[in-house]
Amino acid sequence: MRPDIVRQTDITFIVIVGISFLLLALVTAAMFYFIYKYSRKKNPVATDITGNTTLEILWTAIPLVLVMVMFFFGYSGFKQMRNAPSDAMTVKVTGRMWAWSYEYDNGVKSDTLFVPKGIPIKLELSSADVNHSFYMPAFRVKEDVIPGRKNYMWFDPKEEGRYQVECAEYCGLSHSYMLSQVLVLPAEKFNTWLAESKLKENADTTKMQTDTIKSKQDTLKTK
Amino acid sequence: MNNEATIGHAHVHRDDVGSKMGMWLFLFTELLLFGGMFILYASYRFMYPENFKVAAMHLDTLIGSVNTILLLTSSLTVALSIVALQRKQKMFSVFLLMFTVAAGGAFLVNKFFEWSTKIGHGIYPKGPEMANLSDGEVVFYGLYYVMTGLHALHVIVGLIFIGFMIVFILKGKQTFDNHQKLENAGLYWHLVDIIWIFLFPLFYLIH
Amino acid sequence: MSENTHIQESSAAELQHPGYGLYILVWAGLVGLTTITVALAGFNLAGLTVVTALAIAIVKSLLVTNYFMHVRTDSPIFKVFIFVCIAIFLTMIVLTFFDLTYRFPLK
Amino acid sequence: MDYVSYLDYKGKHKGLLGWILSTDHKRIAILYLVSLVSFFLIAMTIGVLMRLEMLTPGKTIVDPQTYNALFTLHGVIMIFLFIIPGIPVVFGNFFLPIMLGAKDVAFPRLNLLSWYLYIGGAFLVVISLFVGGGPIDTGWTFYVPYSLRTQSNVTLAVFAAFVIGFSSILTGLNFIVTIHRMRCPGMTWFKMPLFVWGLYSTSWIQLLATPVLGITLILIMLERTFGIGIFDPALGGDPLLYQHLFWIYSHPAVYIMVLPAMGLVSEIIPTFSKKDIFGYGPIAMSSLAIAFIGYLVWGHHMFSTGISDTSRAIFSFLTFIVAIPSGVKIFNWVATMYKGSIETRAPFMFVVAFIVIFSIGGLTGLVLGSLNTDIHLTDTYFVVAHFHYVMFGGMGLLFFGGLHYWFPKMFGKMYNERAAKWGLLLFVIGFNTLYFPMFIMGYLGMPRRYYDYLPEYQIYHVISTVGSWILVTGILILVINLIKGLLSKEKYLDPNPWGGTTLEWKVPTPPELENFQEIPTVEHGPYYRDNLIKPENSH
Ligand code: HEA
Ligand code: HEA
Ligand code: CUA
Ligand SMILES: [Cu+2]
Repeated sequence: MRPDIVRQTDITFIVIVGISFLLLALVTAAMFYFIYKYSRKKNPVATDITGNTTLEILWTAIPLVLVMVMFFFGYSGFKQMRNAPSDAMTVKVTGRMWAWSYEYDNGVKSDTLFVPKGIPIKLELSSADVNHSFYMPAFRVKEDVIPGRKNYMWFDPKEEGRYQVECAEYCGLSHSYMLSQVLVLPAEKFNTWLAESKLKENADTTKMQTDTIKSKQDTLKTK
Repeated sequence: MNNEATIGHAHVHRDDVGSKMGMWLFLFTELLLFGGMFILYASYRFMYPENFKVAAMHLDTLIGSVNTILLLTSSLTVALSIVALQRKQKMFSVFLLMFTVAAGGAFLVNKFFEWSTKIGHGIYPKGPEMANLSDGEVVFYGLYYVMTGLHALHVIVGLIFIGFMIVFILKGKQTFDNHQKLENAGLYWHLVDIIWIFLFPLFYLIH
Repeated sequence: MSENTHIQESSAAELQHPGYGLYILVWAGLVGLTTITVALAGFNLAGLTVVTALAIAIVKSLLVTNYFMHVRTDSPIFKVFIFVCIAIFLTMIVLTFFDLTYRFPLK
Repeated sequence: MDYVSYLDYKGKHKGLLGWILSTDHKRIAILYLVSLVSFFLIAMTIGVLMRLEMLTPGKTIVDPQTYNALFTLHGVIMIFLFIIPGIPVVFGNFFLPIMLGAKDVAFPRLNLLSWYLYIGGAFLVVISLFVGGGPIDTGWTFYVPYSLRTQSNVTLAVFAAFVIGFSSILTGLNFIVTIHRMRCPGMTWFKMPLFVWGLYSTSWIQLLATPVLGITLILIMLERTFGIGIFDPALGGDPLLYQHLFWIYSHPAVYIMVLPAMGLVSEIIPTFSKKDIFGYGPIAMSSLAIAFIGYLVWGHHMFSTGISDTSRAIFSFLTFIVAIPSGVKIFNWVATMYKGSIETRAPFMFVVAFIVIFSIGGLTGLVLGSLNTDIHLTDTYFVVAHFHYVMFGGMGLLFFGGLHYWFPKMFGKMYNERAAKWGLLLFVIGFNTLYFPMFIMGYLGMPRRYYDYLPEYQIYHVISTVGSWILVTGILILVINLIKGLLSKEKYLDPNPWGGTTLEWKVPTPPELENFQEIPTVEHGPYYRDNLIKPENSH
């Protein structure tokens, strides 16, 4: 069984929010109860209590255990995110202001991420200009795209469909328009697409910007 | 930054320890200012070990060593000037401080020639030589200019402080039983010295 | 906790500065260490170059702080301060290197 | 009356000069208060404009470039000009010396210089909007390489932040020396009010973390001006090192924001519970612990940037640890109310709201501290919600709480308490309507710093925007109420309206120029009361 990142992430979220909610409820309830029970009217003179070592130890130790549980959930999910399965297919992703482009092993380029259903995809991320971040909310994964570095991430397209890709690291004027899509196709359909695109010389690739930006000046006229 | 807290019309008791504490805390901020640069230096050295060695070869160890001795000696004379003042040898104290100023000045002159040579060779940001250098060397020289430049700026500030101290001693504002300002100026100068003690091996010696 | 109670103790502690002799001795030590570190740079100590150079620099700075800056004889609170400051600086470096070391694995 | 209050005192200078040249810590505090509140209102107005823009997808009121400049300015002003100086420079300046039984801070002139640096920095921010490439559009984090490439006036803006940082350092330095050297006879470290402990911890962060930001900002300026290669990836630099240095400061900075607020909570709760605080030692030490551990967790802002997996795990682990001392504080505060004799006056209600809202913010911080959830949530509105809960609902709320608590002491005037409570209620309702939907849309994948968004998020944006209007109403009520109190002719000279036990309640209202005719001597802890019932199990 391949690890299920989406599920893992949602479980971690529920665990942490669950524990948090209980603690919050406890604290809030206790506070309002005290305010009601020990109001000036009901309890005109306060009792001189200045501390209690047992309690201090308890409310240091118990939260410590709780956060270790949280850490454990987060960490084990994270390890899966970082270990791409060995049978993953690799796609190169390039971010530039303000578009994504994808390149497949056979040299086909595209501006929509076509992937075959059921095969894990490893993405190699690089940037042509400034920082971006490749984010697919539906798959609960994101990784920044940093110039001068190669980052990676992987995901598991289980269901056919269209999913949103967003740029999540602020990158200037059209940051919010730096969107793209993942198109999960049945394996045969994907293979046909890949082969046909190879023949058609990037036919499915709408107006790719191929100029990598070399000079430092003028790349970023934001006005 | 003064030991006399004057509010309205009343004087709070002079607090030398408080004043010194203030100075030390200020030195910590200076230390962490350079600390940020040292973190960068360490990181880039780690990323580009070979390039750093190559680049360091091109710095003049002799100038660096002479400058180290100059700063150490100027630190000594500041320390001595405080003793002299405590022993009521006012003019000797002034003389020692003047020596410090001279040594600090000589340090800056050396630095000036060192930078000019490098710039003469086209090694400066956006300079003609830079395009031929590896990434690591470019970063090395970036750090070199920023760190030694920042340090030189501190030398200048330190010299101004010490200049003021000379005036204060001559005017009798810093005396054998009231010399916290001189102590503080001294502390600052020693810090400048300490920073150089680290800059020197990091830039000139690590071949 | 007595370093403050009130502000009276000012200069008494200050007066026991060492004499000229000690300072000159410290200076001689510093110059000596400088010579050593420059001389060592001529040899190829491989991985040890950085370590020795930094070790010598640390010794030198200890001399300066302890003697020229009187930390040795001052109130211990200054030692505590310096310790805190250095400790925090070192944690910054160490934690940064947890990233770098594993990001650019050494060959 | 045999004393002249600091408000009426006539010194060398008259009128306005008597304020802007005064080295009296109380007058400096008022200077700060006025300047801070002005910037706060400006930045809040920008916030409301941003919400208006987000009401509908596409263009609502401004174009993208303006929006990018707006959130940057909103962030920069809120962070550097309001929330970081915030409580220390206003209430710290005013009350620290009084609470310690001192006549002033250790370096009064340096204190005034700090204010000038603050104002100078603010002035530079304003200038940066109109010269060069126009308003900065990088976000308050100034990430490279975008900040090196953009045409907007980053150089001047980061210089402004540098100057303000310097002001912050000097305030921290001043407070540390004051706390070490100026405590009155009998005031040992563990008899200091907890607000002072909060300030003490904060000051150390200001002192030791700010310089790292300072040098980072200077490097950006140098790179932009001279093309020196330090961070620029085109010149061999590493953009991630910039982020390391930035967060080495900016994470500890979030504790600069919240520790003084927590100190204030520790003042207000015992005052209105009419009893000693529960767990003085643990609360004091947890401030130091937060300050120290706060230096170790900055990497949690970089979980998705491609730093090494090892360091992500370490930073996540440490992030969870830093939550423990915050929890200790919360539990001790609630325990203080146990068997108290609680008066639900206005300042106390601010604290009640604080405890709930801050806890929500802090607990969602745990979601972000956890590795896999953060990777999903980082740079989404979930983060925006988190930090508004902790910053605005934490420090911002307590800033108002502090104003209501110390208002009579500072000005010798009183506000209408009913109005204050109504304002607070609207504040709380508006606040949650505004920010809670952001958690949801964050989890659904709405990235932050987005000028435009996909239609499926609109419903949350609409709720949120409506919330901002309710919040505005609440804040307007609070502010107008205070201003009306201030302007009223009626004097309010009760030195101790709430029955507080710390030293500031033992001096006349408003305090006189040098606080004390005679330096007091302290015998008991700060919250000691001798009229309490002894607990049954105490003998
Ligand atoms: C006042 C400011 C403030 C405070 C106090 C905090 C407090 C905390 N913050 Fe927050 N944070 C910010 C301001 C603040 N933060 C800002 C401004 C950002 C975004 C910056 C940007 O990118 O622009 C941010 C971002 C941020 C991130 C990065 C998100 C991202 O970009 O991906 C993370 C991740 O770990 C985080 C975590 C935490 C944690 C764990 C705490 C903890 O300290 C919280 C501790 C408190 C509690 C836990 C609640 C009380 C406790 C209990 C009720 C009981 C105890 C319970 C247990 C321990 C289980 N914060
Ligand atoms: C203390 C900190 C603080 C506070 C109090 C606030 C307050 C508010 N903020 Fe926040 N905000 C930040 C700090 C803060 N913010 C930071 C650091 C960022 C990140 C920036 C970045 O990404 O770089 C941010 C980002 C941020 C965003 C995300 C932008 C984006 O990512 O696209 C949004 C969006 O809604 C927002 C909204 C608001 C709103 C509506 C308020 C409201 O609370 C405002 C309520 C306003 C009022 C109640 C005004 C009342 C008064 C008047 C109207 C009277 C005016 C009168 C005169 C001027 C005389 N803020
Ligand atoms: Cu690309 Cu944001
Ligand atoms: Cu943080």
